Amino acid sequence: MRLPLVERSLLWFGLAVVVVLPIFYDGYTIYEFGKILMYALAVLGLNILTGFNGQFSLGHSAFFAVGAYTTAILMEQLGVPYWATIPLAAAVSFTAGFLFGLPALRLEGLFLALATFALAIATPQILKYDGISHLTGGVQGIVLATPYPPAWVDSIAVAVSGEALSVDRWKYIFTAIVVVIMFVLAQNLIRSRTGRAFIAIRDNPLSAKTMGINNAIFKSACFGVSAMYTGVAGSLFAIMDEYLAPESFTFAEAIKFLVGGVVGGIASLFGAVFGGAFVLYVPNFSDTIARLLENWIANPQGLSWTVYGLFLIFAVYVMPMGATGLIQILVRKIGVRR
Amino acid sequence: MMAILEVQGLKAYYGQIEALHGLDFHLEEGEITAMLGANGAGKTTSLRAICGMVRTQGKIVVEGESVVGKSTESIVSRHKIAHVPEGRGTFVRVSTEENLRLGAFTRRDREIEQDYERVYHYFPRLKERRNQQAGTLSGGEQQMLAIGRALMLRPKIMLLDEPSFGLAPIITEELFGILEKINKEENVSMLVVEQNANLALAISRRAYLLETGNIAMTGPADEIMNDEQVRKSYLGY
Amino acid sequence: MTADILEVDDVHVRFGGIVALDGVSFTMPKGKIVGLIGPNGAGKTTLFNCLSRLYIPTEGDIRFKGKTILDSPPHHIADIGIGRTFQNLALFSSMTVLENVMVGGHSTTKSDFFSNALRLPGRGREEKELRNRSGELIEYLGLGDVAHSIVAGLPFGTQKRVELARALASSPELLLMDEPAGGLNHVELDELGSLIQQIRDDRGITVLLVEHHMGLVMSISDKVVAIDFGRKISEGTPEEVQNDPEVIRAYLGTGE
Amino acid sequence: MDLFIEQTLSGLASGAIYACLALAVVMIYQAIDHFNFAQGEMAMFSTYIAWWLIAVAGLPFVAAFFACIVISLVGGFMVERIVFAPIADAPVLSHIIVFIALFSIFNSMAGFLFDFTPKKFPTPFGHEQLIEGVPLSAHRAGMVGVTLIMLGVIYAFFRYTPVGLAMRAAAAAPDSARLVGINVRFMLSLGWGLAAAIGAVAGMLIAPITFLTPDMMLGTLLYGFAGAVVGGLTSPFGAVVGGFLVGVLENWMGTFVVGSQLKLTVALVLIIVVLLFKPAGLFGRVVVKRV
Amino acid sequence: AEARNAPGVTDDEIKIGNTNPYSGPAAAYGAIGKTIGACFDKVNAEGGINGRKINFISVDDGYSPPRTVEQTRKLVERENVALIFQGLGTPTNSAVHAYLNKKKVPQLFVATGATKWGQPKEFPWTMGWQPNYQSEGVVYARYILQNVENPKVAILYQNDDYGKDYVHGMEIGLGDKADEIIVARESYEVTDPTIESQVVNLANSGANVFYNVTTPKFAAQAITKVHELDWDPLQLLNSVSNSIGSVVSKAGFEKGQGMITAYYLKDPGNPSYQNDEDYKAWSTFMDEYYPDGDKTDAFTVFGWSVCNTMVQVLKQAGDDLSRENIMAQAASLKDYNAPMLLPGITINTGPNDFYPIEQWQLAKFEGKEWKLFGEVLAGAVGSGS
Ligand SMILES: Nc1ncnc2c1ncn2[C@@H]1O[C@H](COP(=O)(O)OP(=O)(O)OP(=O)(O)O)[C@@H](O)[C@H]1O
Ligand SMILES: Nc1ncnc2c1ncn2[C@@H]1O[C@H](COP(=O)(O)OP(=O)(O)OP(=O)(O)O)[C@@H](O)[C@H]1O
Ligand SMILES: CC(C)C[C@H](N)C(=O)O
Ligand SMILES: [Mg+2]
Ligand SMILES: [Mg+2]
Repeated sequence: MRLPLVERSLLWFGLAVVVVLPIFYDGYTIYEFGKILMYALAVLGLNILTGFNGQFSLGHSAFFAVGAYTTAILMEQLGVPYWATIPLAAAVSFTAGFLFGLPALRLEGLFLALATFALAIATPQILKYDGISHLTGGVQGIVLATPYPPAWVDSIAVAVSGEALSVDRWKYIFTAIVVVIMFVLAQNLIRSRTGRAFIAIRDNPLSAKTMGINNAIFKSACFGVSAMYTGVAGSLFAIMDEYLAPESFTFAEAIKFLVGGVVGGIASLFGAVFGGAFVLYVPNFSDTIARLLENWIANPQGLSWTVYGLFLIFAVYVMPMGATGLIQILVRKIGVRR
Repeated sequence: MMAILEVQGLKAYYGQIEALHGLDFHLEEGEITAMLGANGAGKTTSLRAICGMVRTQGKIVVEGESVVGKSTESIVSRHKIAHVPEGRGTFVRVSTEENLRLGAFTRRDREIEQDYERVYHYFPRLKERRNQQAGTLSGGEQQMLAIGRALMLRPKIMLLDEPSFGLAPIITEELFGILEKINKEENVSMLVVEQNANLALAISRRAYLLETGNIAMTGPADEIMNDEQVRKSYLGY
Repeated sequence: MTADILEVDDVHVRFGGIVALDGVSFTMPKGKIVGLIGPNGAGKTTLFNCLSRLYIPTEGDIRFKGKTILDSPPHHIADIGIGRTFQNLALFSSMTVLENVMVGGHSTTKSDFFSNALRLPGRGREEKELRNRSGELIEYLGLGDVAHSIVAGLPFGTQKRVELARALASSPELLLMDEPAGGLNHVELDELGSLIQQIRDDRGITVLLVEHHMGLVMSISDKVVAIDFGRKISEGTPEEVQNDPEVIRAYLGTGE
Repeated sequence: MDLFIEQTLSGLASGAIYACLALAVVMIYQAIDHFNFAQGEMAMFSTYIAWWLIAVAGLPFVAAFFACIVISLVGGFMVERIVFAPIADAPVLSHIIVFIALFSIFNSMAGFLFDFTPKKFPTPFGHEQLIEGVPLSAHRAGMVGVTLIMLGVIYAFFRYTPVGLAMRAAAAAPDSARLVGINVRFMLSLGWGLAAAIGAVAGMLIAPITFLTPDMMLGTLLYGFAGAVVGGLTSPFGAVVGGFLVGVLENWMGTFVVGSQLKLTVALVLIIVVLLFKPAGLFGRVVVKRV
Repeated sequence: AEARNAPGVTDDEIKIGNTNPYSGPAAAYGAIGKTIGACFDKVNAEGGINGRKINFISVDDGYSPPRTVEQTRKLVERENVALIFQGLGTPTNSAVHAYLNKKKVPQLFVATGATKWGQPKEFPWTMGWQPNYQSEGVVYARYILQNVENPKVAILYQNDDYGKDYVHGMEIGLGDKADEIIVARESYEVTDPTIESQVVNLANSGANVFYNVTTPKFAAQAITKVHELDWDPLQLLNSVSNSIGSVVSKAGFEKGQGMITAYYLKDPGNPSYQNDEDYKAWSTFMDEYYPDGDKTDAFTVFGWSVCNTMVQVLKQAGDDLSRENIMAQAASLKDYNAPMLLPGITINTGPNDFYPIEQWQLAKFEGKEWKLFGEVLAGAVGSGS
């Protein structure tokens, strides 16, 4: 549902502030903000598929890996500059998603869940496979070169602030630019003929067909777009952490995206940002909380996942429709009172 | 005769929206009462309210007991209320016969078997389709199934939401004959929401006319039938 | 004489042991309203599903404007010019009325993926044009008040009208209507009747109407076809079919 | 002995593990119309309870076995009541998040309470070869036997009891189910309870082979899920066949086709190929949607 | 000297950071982190090191490299720890390897046996602790060459860095003949429910040596399955899983007879240490500071021993607690006899030797315990010598 104009502009303004503010920080803080945006993009990818098209995926860690490895391999094997790998990673992950989407077409609901679940489980194994380990680095993973800012960016930074740009800050700016562009494109797509077709297929595939929508193409394409978003996120991840290994792309990662999507609010672009923050902070926060229990329980470190689980349940209780749902309800309540 | 169902000041809500604005109506034991009204007037909502399927305010008393706040399943099983819902509510994945069996879910007596035959006798089409997945039945077949499933309860009260919906004329006519018969023979009280006002009024003793969540008119069926407005809007002559 | 826009030629459909259509043949003259009647389970909806290519006939052919539709995939049917409404409502329940109607116009627009993502100027024009056209249809069907409501909570009869608007949005030449009168009272029925006639007269759309409401069918149809057990049992003017003893026996009954 | 036969036998033996869990998957699917990701962890936790009853509380195996089933039944019932009742109206994706939450909680609680050292879980059947020279232990045979018994019980439950039918109805169409007097909440809770109980049996059968650790179900669940899906989610019989099939297929792939590194991947691809041709699984009832 | 102190060091505190998998697939290793925490509690209770208490901040990374990066950066940049100690796992440590070296933060005594942690030239801020997996593989290879006639080796290994390192060590040790001698290799994934199919294949390969490179649960499964198949090879069990309490006793002592393994630490499950002073000190520590800990779990011994090594380094550093000096002290351990190391095994490091422990002793399982035999051996892969 569309929010009224005032609320919508406020939301956009708030979002702009959120994206720009971190630039005043440096080091770990700005790194964290960058990761939030990166996760938001990955979550958005899943959101496009599940929220708008009604297809379920437990396997998006695979596309995250495709993007990340495309970037890493291009950088390390072919010496492509990091920024130039992004469009290539997008293309490769789109293709991977589209191709996976083709057979997935015939599978619905839980059957698709199994296929994607299997994909997630198989991903680390495939990455480790001896036949391709000369490319993927096998179990060792790949250490990437540091993405230094281009000289002209540096000179602007010196001109403006008097000091050179730190790598962390540059990584954030770079990430933010990519993520904002991707979000705008997603917004355009969703609010168009294509987006309506995605939703129509979700709501009623048979009548969508009767309206002239080629379900097969749109569903596969949606899978492709979704994979592309998550893939670009993976690519940003590789650039940001400068390291990747098969263990970075386990089933747990796919679950992370799903949690981010649902907690943020499925079928919502803004929800993805909330979801990104949730999946980054909450596990580490749960760990902190668990360790605080030390005064009452011996060795509570092991309870971090219990705390995390309780957080999830709490989140669903408070926001059964995700953060976006909660905001909509609040806006409506305020609206009623006025 | 006493009222088996008594409703006073009934308001009903979908989220923030108030769909019924304080209705008073009742159903006497052993009678058929019709409920008429335009599209969106609140007929379906009234029936759903009785079964505790929407959030309500006001008094709803069945057989002398308040049912407000009770769960749907306890209301229908305690008072033997069979509700033929709008949209039929078919259990689409199981067979026709299993749908009927589910209709008798709360019964513990041994006459269930013969009641299948009764339903099949009324709707022979269902017998032909007894092992077919119910979701693949035609619209009208599913409507017959919804009515058959309701009969399987051997109800004391029937709430029928447009029972003739999607039925062929010949079946519609038979249906009202069946309803009348069951009403007479088994003393089942019926509240019938119907667009086919001619037939509904013909078997009813009284009728209510709903307009946008309010009761606009009430009285004996034949009086209503002679009302100018009703004739124009609902009877077509 | 008008040319036949649709030819249904000896169509058979079987589901396992069940014979749903058993050699139905009839034709539809262009620009007319044809009523299709028959007992429950006679195969009317099944025939509709064949016409939208959701089912494939086990035997027989269906020709639209002289060309078979059986080799077109279902999503081309709207393109060819056949639109439909559904017996049990098949709206996009999370969308607003306007959005539903705009999806109905999917086949009349072309903008692709990239132009949509990049908001290229061409697609903006197309989008605006579709929005305006959909808005007009919504007004035409008296749905202006609810244009921006989510369809899920609307009354049944209103949803039926949304279905009609959505079907019209593809600018069909042939419109298939499956029990549009369900849940309507008498006044509403009369309105619907005139609306269908208007659709035929103003827009030149041919209508195939399935309905159990005899008052409606007999008053607006130019021709009526009756089927039973998947076979045609009668065909002709409303009067002829209405008085056909076979139709009375199988379908209408003897009561008034 | 011929490697092929040996791998087939070994596959059937692992298949029995998957079949057990697949039955629990089918049970929960019938009850909630979905798949519970925490199912494996719940089974694992039940098995720890049984282990505790035997190793710490000193109960004899049989007593602990049945006590564990009862505790799991009640536990599953309560989980549904406590955790899911308040969010009954939330969309299904929110429920999935809660499954994930339960997964985390059971997994970490097990590690916290019982630590991570592998525990030995007893079997009443023994580990000796049943027939001299045939590499099939008595426990495996016993496991197949118990799985078949469970299958019979579950089949009868769904086929012949009104509760079985009502449970399916409640899951698929809750509003209509209420209208015919079915207590939908109770059915959901009961489904959870039964699934937990079946899971407990599966866990207690699996643990003597895999050893009891908090992560013993992590991978097993995928296979159980695959078994259930291949067999057809609506069919207990299919689940068992599917479980065995997955076990054997995986071994064949690993031994004769691609080697152990990719055997899971290839086995899963095959399963998906099967599903492309039989989208409802081998024995699942095809639900036709019509308009 | 004060001015040069590392961040996180004050007059009465030294902050030490650590990442451990307290959740996820490797959570069993969390016992190491917990033991170290308890060990520092003991150090603090006894007055700390040169009057400074240890503030040990151990956080969960779930064995996921991205989370290791997040948590490590938080430890370094928010918590201002002086150093990172005993981060666990190869992929996880790899993820912060470059970062910590760039930041010049000591990454001390990482809890993994990969060979790459001993490169003082390229990574002067990173040091391992345990003997590396490859050298253990070499030790077994030499044993085979000396003791088995016409050896044919079948390998079961975990498909990750750890497993592959062990396999590689075996290959190095067997030298030119490796390809001939190794007749079968099968890998498994940590998510595999069982490894039976793999063992069946290995048994069918006609091998007379079974090289078992698995973690505890799978080790117990494999030992059981070998027995069930009536296969009777010489079994070489990697030290990761040689715990009597958590592996051999679970599989059944009768199935373990004659197995060979390598040790560098004392096995707490071995009854022969009951009167050993070293053992008693550990046992008392466990009872007092980590009563919930599993005393049959070899990880608790590991944690205790490595923690004491850290304490030794800090003691040597005295009041000069700059990062440079901490690193320098870590690189100048001379014949340090860490608690619970086998007799004859000591820790030695130098500016060019970043491999603290490089010795092994073989043991054979007899009755209910491992019996050490032969000399203390040096593994010789990657070490400076
Ligand atoms: N699920 C719902 N959510 C929101 N509003 C609803 C919902 N169901 C019904 N309403 C609203 O409640 C009012 C009464 O609807 P109701 O369905 O009771 O009417 P009705 O008389 O049965 O109409 P019909 O003849 O179309 O069946 C309508 O305004 C309708 O829009
Ligand atoms: N997918 C299917 N599988 C099995 N039987 C089917 C299927 N679809 C339709 N049928 C059967 O085919 C027959 C024709 O159904 P159809 O829906 O065409 O009837 P109809 O004429 O539209 O009836 P109504 O007036 O009740 O809507 C029915 O008896 C129905 O049970
Ligand atoms: C702690 C070790 C025994 C194992 C760990 N998997 C590693 O990476 O090296
Ligand atoms: Mg209604
Ligand atoms: Mg029909």
